[in-house]
Amino acid sequence: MSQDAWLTAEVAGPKKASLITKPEIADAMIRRAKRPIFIVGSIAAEIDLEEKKLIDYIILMARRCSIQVVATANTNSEFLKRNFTPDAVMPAVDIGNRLTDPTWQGVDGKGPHDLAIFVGLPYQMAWTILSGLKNFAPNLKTISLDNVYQPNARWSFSNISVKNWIMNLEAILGNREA
Amino acid sequence: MSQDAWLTAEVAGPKKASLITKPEIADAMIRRAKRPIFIVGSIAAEIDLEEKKLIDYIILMARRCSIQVVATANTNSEFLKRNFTPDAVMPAVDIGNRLTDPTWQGVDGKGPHDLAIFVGLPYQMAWTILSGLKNFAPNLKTISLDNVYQPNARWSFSNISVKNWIMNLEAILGNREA
Amino acid sequence: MGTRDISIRIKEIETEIGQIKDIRFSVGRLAQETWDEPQGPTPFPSITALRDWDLTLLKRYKPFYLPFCDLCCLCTFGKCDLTGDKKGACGITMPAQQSRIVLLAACIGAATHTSHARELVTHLITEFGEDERLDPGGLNIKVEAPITRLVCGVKPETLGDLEQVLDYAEQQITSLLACTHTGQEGNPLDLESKVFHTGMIDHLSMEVADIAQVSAYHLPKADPDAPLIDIGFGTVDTTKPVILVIGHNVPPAVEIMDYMQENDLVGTIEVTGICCTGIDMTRYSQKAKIIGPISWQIRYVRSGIPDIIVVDEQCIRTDILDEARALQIPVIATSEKNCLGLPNRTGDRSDAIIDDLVSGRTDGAFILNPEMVGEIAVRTAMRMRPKHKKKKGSILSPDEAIEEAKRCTQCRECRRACPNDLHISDAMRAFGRNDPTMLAEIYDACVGCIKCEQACTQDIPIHSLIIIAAGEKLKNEAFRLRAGRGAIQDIEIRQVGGPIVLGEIPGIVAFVGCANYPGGGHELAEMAIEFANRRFIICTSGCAAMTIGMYRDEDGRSPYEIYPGNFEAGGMVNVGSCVSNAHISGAAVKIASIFARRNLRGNYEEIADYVYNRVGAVGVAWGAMSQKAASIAAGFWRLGIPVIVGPHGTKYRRMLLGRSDHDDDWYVNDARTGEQVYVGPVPEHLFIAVETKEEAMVMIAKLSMRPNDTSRGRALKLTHYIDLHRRLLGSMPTDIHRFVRLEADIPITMKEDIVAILKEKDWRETVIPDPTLIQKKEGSS
Amino acid sequence: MGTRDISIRIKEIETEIGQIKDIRFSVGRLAQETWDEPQGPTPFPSITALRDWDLTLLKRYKPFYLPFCDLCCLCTFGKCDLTGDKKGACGITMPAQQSRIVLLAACIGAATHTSHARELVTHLITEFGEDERLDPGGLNIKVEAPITRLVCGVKPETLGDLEQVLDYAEQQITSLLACTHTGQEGNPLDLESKVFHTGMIDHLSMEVADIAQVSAYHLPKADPDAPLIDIGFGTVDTTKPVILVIGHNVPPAVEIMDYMQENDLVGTIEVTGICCTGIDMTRYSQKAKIIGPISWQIRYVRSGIPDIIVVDEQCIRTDILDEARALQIPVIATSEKNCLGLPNRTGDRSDAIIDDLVSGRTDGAFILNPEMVGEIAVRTAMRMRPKHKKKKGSILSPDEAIEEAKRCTQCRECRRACPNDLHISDAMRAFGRNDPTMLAEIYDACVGCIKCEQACTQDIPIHSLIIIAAGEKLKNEAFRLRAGRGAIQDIEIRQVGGPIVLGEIPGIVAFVGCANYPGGGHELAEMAIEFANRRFIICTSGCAAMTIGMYRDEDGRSPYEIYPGNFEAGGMVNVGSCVSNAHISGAAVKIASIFARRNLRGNYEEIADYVYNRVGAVGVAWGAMSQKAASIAAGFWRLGIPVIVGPHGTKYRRMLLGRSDHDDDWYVNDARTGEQVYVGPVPEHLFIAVETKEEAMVMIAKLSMRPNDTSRGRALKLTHYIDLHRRLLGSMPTDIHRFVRLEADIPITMKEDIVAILKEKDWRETVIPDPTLIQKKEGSS
Ligand code: SF4
Ligand code: SF4
Ligand code: SF4
Ligand code: SF4
Ligand code: SF4
Ligand code: SF4
Ligand code: SF4
Ligand code: SF4
Repeated sequence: MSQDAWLTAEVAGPKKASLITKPEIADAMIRRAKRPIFIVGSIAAEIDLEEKKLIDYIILMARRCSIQVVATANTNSEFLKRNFTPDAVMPAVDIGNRLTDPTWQGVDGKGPHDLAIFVGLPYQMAWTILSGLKNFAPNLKTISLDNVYQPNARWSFSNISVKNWIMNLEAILGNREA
Repeated sequence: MSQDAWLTAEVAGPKKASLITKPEIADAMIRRAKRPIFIVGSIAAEIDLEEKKLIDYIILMARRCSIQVVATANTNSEFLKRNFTPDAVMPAVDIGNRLTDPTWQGVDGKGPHDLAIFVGLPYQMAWTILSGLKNFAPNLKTISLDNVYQPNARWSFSNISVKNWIMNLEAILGNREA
Repeated sequence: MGTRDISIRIKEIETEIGQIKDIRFSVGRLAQETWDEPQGPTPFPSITALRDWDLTLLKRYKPFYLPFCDLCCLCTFGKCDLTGDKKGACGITMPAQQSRIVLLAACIGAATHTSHARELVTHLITEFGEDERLDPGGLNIKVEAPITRLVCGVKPETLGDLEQVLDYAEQQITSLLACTHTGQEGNPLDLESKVFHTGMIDHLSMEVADIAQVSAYHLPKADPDAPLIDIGFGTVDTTKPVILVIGHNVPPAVEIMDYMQENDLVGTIEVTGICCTGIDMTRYSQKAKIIGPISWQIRYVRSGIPDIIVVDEQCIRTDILDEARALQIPVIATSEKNCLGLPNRTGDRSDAIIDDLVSGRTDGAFILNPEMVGEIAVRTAMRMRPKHKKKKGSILSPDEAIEEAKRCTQCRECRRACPNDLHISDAMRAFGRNDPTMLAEIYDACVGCIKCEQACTQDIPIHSLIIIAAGEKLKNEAFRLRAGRGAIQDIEIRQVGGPIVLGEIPGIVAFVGCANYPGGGHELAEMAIEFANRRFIICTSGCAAMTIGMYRDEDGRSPYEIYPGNFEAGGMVNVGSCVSNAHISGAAVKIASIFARRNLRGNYEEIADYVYNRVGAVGVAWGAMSQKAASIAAGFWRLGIPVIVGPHGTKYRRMLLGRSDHDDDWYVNDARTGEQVYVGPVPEHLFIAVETKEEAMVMIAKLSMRPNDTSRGRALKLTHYIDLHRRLLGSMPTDIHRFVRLEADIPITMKEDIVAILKEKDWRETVIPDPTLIQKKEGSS
Repeated sequence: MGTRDISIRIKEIETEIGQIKDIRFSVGRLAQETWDEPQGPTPFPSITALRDWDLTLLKRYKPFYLPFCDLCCLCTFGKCDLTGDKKGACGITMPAQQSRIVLLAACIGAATHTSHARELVTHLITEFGEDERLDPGGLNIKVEAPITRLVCGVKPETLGDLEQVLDYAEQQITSLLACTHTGQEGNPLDLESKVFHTGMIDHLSMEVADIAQVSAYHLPKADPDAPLIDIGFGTVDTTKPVILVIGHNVPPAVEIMDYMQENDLVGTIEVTGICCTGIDMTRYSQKAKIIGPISWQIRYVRSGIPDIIVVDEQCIRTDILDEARALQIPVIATSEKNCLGLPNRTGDRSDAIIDDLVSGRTDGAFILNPEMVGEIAVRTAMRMRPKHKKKKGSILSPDEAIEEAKRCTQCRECRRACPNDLHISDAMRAFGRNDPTMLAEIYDACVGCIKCEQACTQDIPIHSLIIIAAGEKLKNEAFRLRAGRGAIQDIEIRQVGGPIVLGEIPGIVAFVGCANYPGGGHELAEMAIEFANRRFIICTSGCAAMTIGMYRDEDGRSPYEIYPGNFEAGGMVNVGSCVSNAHISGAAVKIASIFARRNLRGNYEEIADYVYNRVGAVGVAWGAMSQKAASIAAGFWRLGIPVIVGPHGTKYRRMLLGRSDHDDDWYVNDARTGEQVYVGPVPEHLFIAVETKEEAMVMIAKLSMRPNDTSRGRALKLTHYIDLHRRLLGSMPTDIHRFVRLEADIPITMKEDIVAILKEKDWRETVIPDPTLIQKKEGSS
């Protein structure tokens, strides 16, 4: 599996995401995190993953693992439509900026987040924001759960097929149940 | 094996060298080439590979596979000391430049070279010249035989140990004998 | 620079010391002494003269860095790995490096406008003389050059007077650029302050360029009723010879139209334009037509419609010659800044050049004399016309296109090259099966960059296929755009000044900048319409102005046909080309000067503080792409005007974001009482990229709030904010308590909901101050 | 710009129209009419005025592109993948992108010198008045400003006259920078031509800066016997208070020395300098000392010796404040271009500032008044001295250092960060075992970039350990450097002009540029000595001048003590700081003017053609690193002077290489006969990076050949070339036949060998023409 960026030109620098080669990796990271947070972009509600949308997986994960959720842009509406109320609504760069502040007490005011899970943002926007976090939030772990390689996350899938993606998301969910 | 550049910051672009994961790859490329050429830099005579120097391997290879040799800088003296006369002596960028010219008839005037084998140049100089060839000599194949990853060659070793390097060089030589 | 003088040139003079030829009197401040406004503290400010002001803003709006590369490759010590807390070989840190790149981009942008202004002014002086009076708005405008007055403390009266302003701009840009050298400025905030300075200089040069051309060429002079002109592919009469001009510097296009006028050819030839030259030539002649913004270049050239292409400078595809060559369209390059490798034919006879172009003996010519270009372009177009048989056709027939599509191997390299991640490969498969709908949909969001084609492993001419699939759409591109009106009249400022400053006109929204839209241009038009309906003042310019025009409501009217061109609530004000952007910042400045009677002259900090605290202006550069966009934005920032960009805007390396949750950041000084008063995060951000048009609209409404809003004004602005948030993002915003200062600020219709929220948030009433960020110096009261 | 005038300012004048204050007469060409040289074709050339000349050169020396990145990230359409034949979203190709980056770098470089010159000239005018006469060489110099005369066609006489030259430079730089904007110039060769133009402007501004400071500060005036001054760590008396100045713009350093003079402190305080300010202040006072080039910053600061650091502009480590803070050394920033984030204290009382600095209440101060800086630096140093106890010590004791080394895990990240691939990890292991030799060896080749430290996974202060391991070497750094002499005298030119043009002085070798050496500075000294011994004229400047001085022969003499400072065969001529480089190009130009009596005035092309074909000058920038180096090189290229760089120079993105095997490329016009004559590849390359000092030396000898060489000259040059090739590369060169035109060209001592080669190569005799590349225009004869 390769560490080639999804958009060919957005190549990885010397410091680049490790590959989530199996779902257990992501699962373990989420499990180990004390205060994980989801940053869910507007595309999450557009992507079909067979019968579900990507956002539906996120809601399941957030519920099962008690992950706080920030909805960027109009993703909020999509969550609400699904009877899920995100913990915060704010622009992606705003949450990104706050995550670089070690004194920020998180969306619920209870302490800094230690893991940020990115999903559903436009590729290049996620790329740049994750670059900000890679460089300026040394204590924060980041995962991208999109099915494309995000070099600036700490962990990311490679460019994988939708089928493979679903398998992985299901596995992450399944692991929590087991 | 990774495709990380030896100098950390000289990262590979979207188009980057395939890894010579086993000596047969290099061997096959050399074997298949009609008019291969060695570009041998000044460091080739400095590098100890157990009892030999790197340049000694090059002389062996050049002899056995009838590869034309360009000595850059003062590498020529080192060749001559070893009773080997390179086919040409010229600056690395000069031979690089000529290799981008599809009408150039090669160091012996008998036709364009189809494979350039780089070895023993300062890392960044090889990096930039190979970048020139990658972009502007589409019909030329390039290999780096240094023990470091050269992203701009068509084929390169990964960053490998000296031991591994010797093994590979010996194998390439051995294969020719077999 | 503070002592640069107004100069008077006398060709010949007799004195006691004899006859002297070509004498120039450069009279010290004399000319300016007819201007009774006292000089402020910072005329012709040096690069750190306004540093305190910048740092005041930057304390609120700290950069959030988004490195677009982990490396620096600016010198041969590098590349350097700057990740984490590593420094480069010169000692630079990642934050400083990002600010440095922003400064470099801003310098390129400001240099571009300044050089453009210089070339234009020099040309106009040659043509009209340096004593040609500046007259950007007739009797309707007294403050002819608000930015120049503000920044330089001078009052230009003639074309010649503009030269000293450009001298200053060039000097500043040179010094600013020097700061990016290895081992110069390395403090991130000092670099940001220099970015702001660059932006200020950029607005200065833009103003110079536009008032020069408006004055000399008699473009619409601050005219709200500037004519409606044609825009779009579909407006071109392809039975006539067609000239295409692309670029930003209008003299060659003007000469084309003058030549047609002088030779009775008006109406027999179509003169069409892309980018700002398109805009500016329709300001000169309403017969000229605009094709579209920057992204229309490939599609229009490949349509085969143009018979000749004339390019000047800026935002021109660098492969225009290759594209034109493929269709045997000759190209004339007219700017020293963009020679295209063509032979310099300026010294040759027109007939010889035309023969060479028409015969195809040469791909094109480089001609530095606009008048010659005028003649040659027209005559060549007329002779090319019969030669271009397949005028309406494209390179491929529809069947050929489908055959091409069938060759697709579904490797997806095209999509991996597409900046908007458009689903090209899927669309290609469908098109191969004779279903063009998906590909035609791609047309709407496609920015015409042809990176897909470049990447295609099968060399399929993807963009051509998109155009073919979208054929009908193209033909239907026929809209009306109000020609760029130029400046805002003093009287308009007087009328809206009060309502704006009190917040009762909810804001000025400026849609500006390039066409690198994330999801198609219609989004921009939708935003403009939304806010016009909400009685904001809408200003437009450049590519954004065109894009907004390329939209129709149910009745077939473009936004410019629906809304008036006045600078008033609900107005849709196209100021003009990119350089006309200075009229938008200029309008903000004029509110302080004309409405509030603050001194402008050399008084930057006070005026910026005024604008920042009182004028609810917001810039939106939805498709911002270029270095010019970077410097234009920076000019707005220094005036305290926030700018919103689309998602691609994160590539500008950093945002300037406020922290609404940091209460301490949002105190102002109350000029009346001298006390520090919490005013809430208004405006919350100075530079922010948002993800979708919905988010953008909510952000526009939010960023239009200002500390000086009256309760009535604030209630109105809150209504828009809450309403849009509910409608577009699906819920009440959770930060309302930060924007309500007094009970009276609460919109009546939403009172109950809001009061509940305020209670929950432990809200307490505060006061509305006379807001300023400037600490009065000791001694002054 | 061609009509910019000499101006005379009159403070007050009574005329019939009344009394006018502050009047400035700008008299057209009047002042210049006292200069009887006729104006040439291109005074104040626009950015394409010399395009034909550039393209003539570029036809011979085509760019060989070495992309340093596959991508472009200059606008938000990107990043764009430009590999192979892919174009960016703006249409740009990989070759054009590389040339564009070169242009950007050159613009930064030229802007830096121009802004430097502007700041300096403005300061000197404030101090000495605009009527201060320019006097760069007393009676020995009539052609006071060869580059200015050549480029601008004006003859500056006073400081004030230099302002118009800078106006022009700033205008050109602004336009050139604009060309790098997205969608501007996209033709690679046109971009290269613009690079050349930028380089020409750079030399112009350098000349302005240096003649201004030489004149106003009375620096050595073209003095071959400029004093020998101290250079090196070991020359500093650490028992005294020590001031360190770093940078390029000398006024604050001058004021430091003036303050000491006025207060009888000379001799009680050490004033030490790094980089060009170091050089320039030793031109002002021979009591001042130079520590070393740019790469000495970290090692010197970490030695703890300086009591205060004063920085001005350019090539200063951007982390200087962090490094200084670690040793509690206060820092004064003195340039608007490099504020370091420090508070502006220009308005405060000196006493208060000194108290704050000494007490450590503040890390440093930003002070824009050089005179204030002079006082504060001196007084602070005196008060800091007792506070800095461990003056001679470093941060770590030797034992502590070894403990640090033991922590090394052999991860090799340091080596992977080191630009020179130094074997740091091996050395670290040895040092951990108490063997400092390897680490001390690294010191010799280390450029002090501390990238190793940045990368170290164990946070070992690697560079400090290197310094400790090399402790004795540092202490022994005590050498003598001839202070920068400034320009070359007219009489010197007259004496060497003939021999140079005939080839009988084998060449002028200019060692210039930064200290990014691939294998240590001694290589540079060895080269300089080799060619001085071969009776070339050696010119040095900037960091290269220092590096050459930091070398001793067996008798303990530095090259400046061995060789005379005269511009003559075997001379070792330190012209001065970076801006003094203009005297090197100026000398080449003066050969054409003074010796050959060609008109200089506004006559660039003819003079460049003269220099290119006749003056065997070669620039060597062995450690070229910066953007300034790029623009300086470009200025030499346009004059036809080839430049050799070290291996890091391939990162400048492209070479300009000739093809010796393309016979057609090497014809010149014979001005006597009008015929085309083959002259061989002389000089073979215009810009080339070589790999080792041996290769460099052979290349210098080779590139010193010119078409105009007489047989005697050519035989001499060939002797050097062949001799060096044999000695350093081990064999006879195989291209001798290309350089022998007549039998008489063959060096007698090598006759047999060469004749054999010529025979083998089918050599045929040709003629020695009166060479020129300029095609005479029809009509002229
Ligand atoms: S400018 Fe600084 S960070 Fe950039 S390559 Fe040069 S040394 Fe490295
Ligand atoms: S031309 Fe259109 S579809 Fe192709 S890459 Fe560009 S935006 Fe995407
Ligand atoms: S790059 Fe070309 S072949 Fe590949 S999917 Fe796209 S259109 Fe098809
Ligand atoms: S708006 Fe942007 S793309 Fe359009 S013309 Fe202006 S700078 Fe160019
Ligand atoms: S900054 Fe841009 S050009 Fe430089 S290495 Fe990074 S992506 Fe490449
Ligand atoms: S300048 Fe051109 S090549 Fe560079 S990122 Fe922008 S569009 Fe791409
Ligand atoms: S400081 Fe010296 S050893 Fe360390 S990386 Fe730089 S050159 Fe190499
Ligand atoms: S980086 Fe540090 S730990 Fe690693 S090898 Fe170098 S000195 Fe040792």
